Amino acid sequence: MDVLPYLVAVWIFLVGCYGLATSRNLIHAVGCLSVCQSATYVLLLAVGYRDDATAPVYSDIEPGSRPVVDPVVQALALTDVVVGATVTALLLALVIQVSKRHGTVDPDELTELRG
Amino acid sequence: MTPRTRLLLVLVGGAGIAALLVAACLRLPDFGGDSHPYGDRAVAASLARQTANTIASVNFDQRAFDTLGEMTILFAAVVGCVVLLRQTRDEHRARPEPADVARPVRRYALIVLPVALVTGLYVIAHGQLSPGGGFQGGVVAATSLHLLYLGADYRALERIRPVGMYEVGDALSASAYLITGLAGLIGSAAFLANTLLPYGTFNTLSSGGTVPLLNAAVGMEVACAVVVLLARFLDQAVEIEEESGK
Amino acid sequence: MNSWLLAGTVVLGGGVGATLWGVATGPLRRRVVAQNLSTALACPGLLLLAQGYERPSYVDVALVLALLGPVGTLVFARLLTDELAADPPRAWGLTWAAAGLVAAVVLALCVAVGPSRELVKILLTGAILIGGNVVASHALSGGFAEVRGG
Amino acid sequence: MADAVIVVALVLVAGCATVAVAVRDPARQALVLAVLGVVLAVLFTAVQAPDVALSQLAVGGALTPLLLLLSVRKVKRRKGRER
Repeated sequence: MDVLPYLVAVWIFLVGCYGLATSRNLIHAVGCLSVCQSATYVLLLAVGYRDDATAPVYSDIEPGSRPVVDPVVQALALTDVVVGATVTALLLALVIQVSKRHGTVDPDELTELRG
Repeated sequence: MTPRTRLLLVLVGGAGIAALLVAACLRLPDFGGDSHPYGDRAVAASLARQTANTIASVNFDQRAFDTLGEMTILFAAVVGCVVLLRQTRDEHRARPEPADVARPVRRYALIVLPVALVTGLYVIAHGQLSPGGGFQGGVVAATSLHLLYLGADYRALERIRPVGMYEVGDALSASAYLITGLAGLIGSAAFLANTLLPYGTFNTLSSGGTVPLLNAAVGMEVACAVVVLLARFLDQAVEIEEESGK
Repeated sequence: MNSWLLAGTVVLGGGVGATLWGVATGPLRRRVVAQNLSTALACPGLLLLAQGYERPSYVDVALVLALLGPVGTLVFARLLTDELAADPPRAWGLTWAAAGLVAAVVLALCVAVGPSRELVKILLTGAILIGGNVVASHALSGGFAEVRGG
Repeated sequence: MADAVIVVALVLVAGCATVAVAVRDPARQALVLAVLGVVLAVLFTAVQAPDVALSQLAVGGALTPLLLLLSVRKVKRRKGRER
């Protein structure tokens, strides 16, 4: 249990990378990249966790009444989730452009076109 | 390079990275450990400034400059999408055919749209108190507008969504964040310093100094950005067609 | 570990685990139904966790899931219309079973919470979720049959 | 013992991520990614990060699938016309 969450984050990252490298469709590759991104969120939040603690949000509990987890990593992950989605959109826009210019979204066929 | 050698290369490289990452994981502090020096200080600082949601305080007060960077990435990504997905000279717009959606789905969309919009605004407005904030609420509010496309048809969505207005709104809210930051220079000598407004009463809507203002600016920016993004993608997928031939 | 957390773990592990299996294999009609059920099961799980951690503010997460989960299913129903029309899913039994589970969880939580602002939120979440899932299920099984190209 | 929720959520996330990569058709992958978003949100709630869970739900529940499917439709429409 001491390192399980970190190992899960490593697994997600590696699986996403494998998918990126072997993908035959650029849209699928963008999906794999978003899997890779989620590994970073798991790792960040795992680093900030504290046993038997609760969220540092004091709208419904008294300050100091319970131990709380680390808010800094949560703030990092939270902005990144939304910004990551817009970056995914940018990549998908690039894929649409590639499909318009070259008529294919298979990375292997694209390499042949250039040569 | 043949696919076979490439796969071999990926597997060898992946195994190397995996070994390094696992070795690093074993040396990390144990999961659930009790030592969080940054977290403890962030919580203390947030409570000193009467912000109930510590995460909002980290985002919009202690690390507000970092959030400005995130917002710039967001803005740049949207500008990039708008440029990439514009209508080129050899493309024309085809009128999408009106859709005939089953009545329960249409009714559901029309009932849930205002509820989701209000929930999105609630999540933004209570960002400094309960879980939520500009980033989350903005996406919820923007997504809710697209129920009109899902439940009715694309033309209904286009009527309530002048994209130009949302592009202006995006830029305005980004500048509002900057101006609030510059206003911090009046009270003290630091950009984005939270010293301008009184900190208010703990756990009320007007607590936290400039946190609610920056939160609202980010909420508006995210909402406008998502609407503009989806508008470009919908244009490409539904309306824009290339001239015959290519 | 209290009984609310235990119940939440069972719902999440069993229910969402089963939908994960459903979304991974089989024809498209099975996958979309599994995606719809994943929200219908994760949402009561989140409500149970909120009660187990004694944090009323966590209910907001379940509320947003209840609103946006069915919207996500509508996206698939709308944009995969052609494929679904050829082989429409029929899963009313599962849909109503999930709705029954949601109703049971919401009822149990209402009894435990008592009259408060949280109670209103939980009831709203349950109502939106059940309504949303039934409508999404309807949309999957031919609600967009007349849509062409739009 | 309170860790049971976290372990279950971690296993679900790992399984879902593996499936998301293994499913090769983009439209079906979008379905798995929608489920992955929900499962991640559950994990984030279990590690006491409701803010991040909200963020993940808002993005993963409807926005990412919509973007992916719209791209799939655009690319398919081009291919359909070329034939």
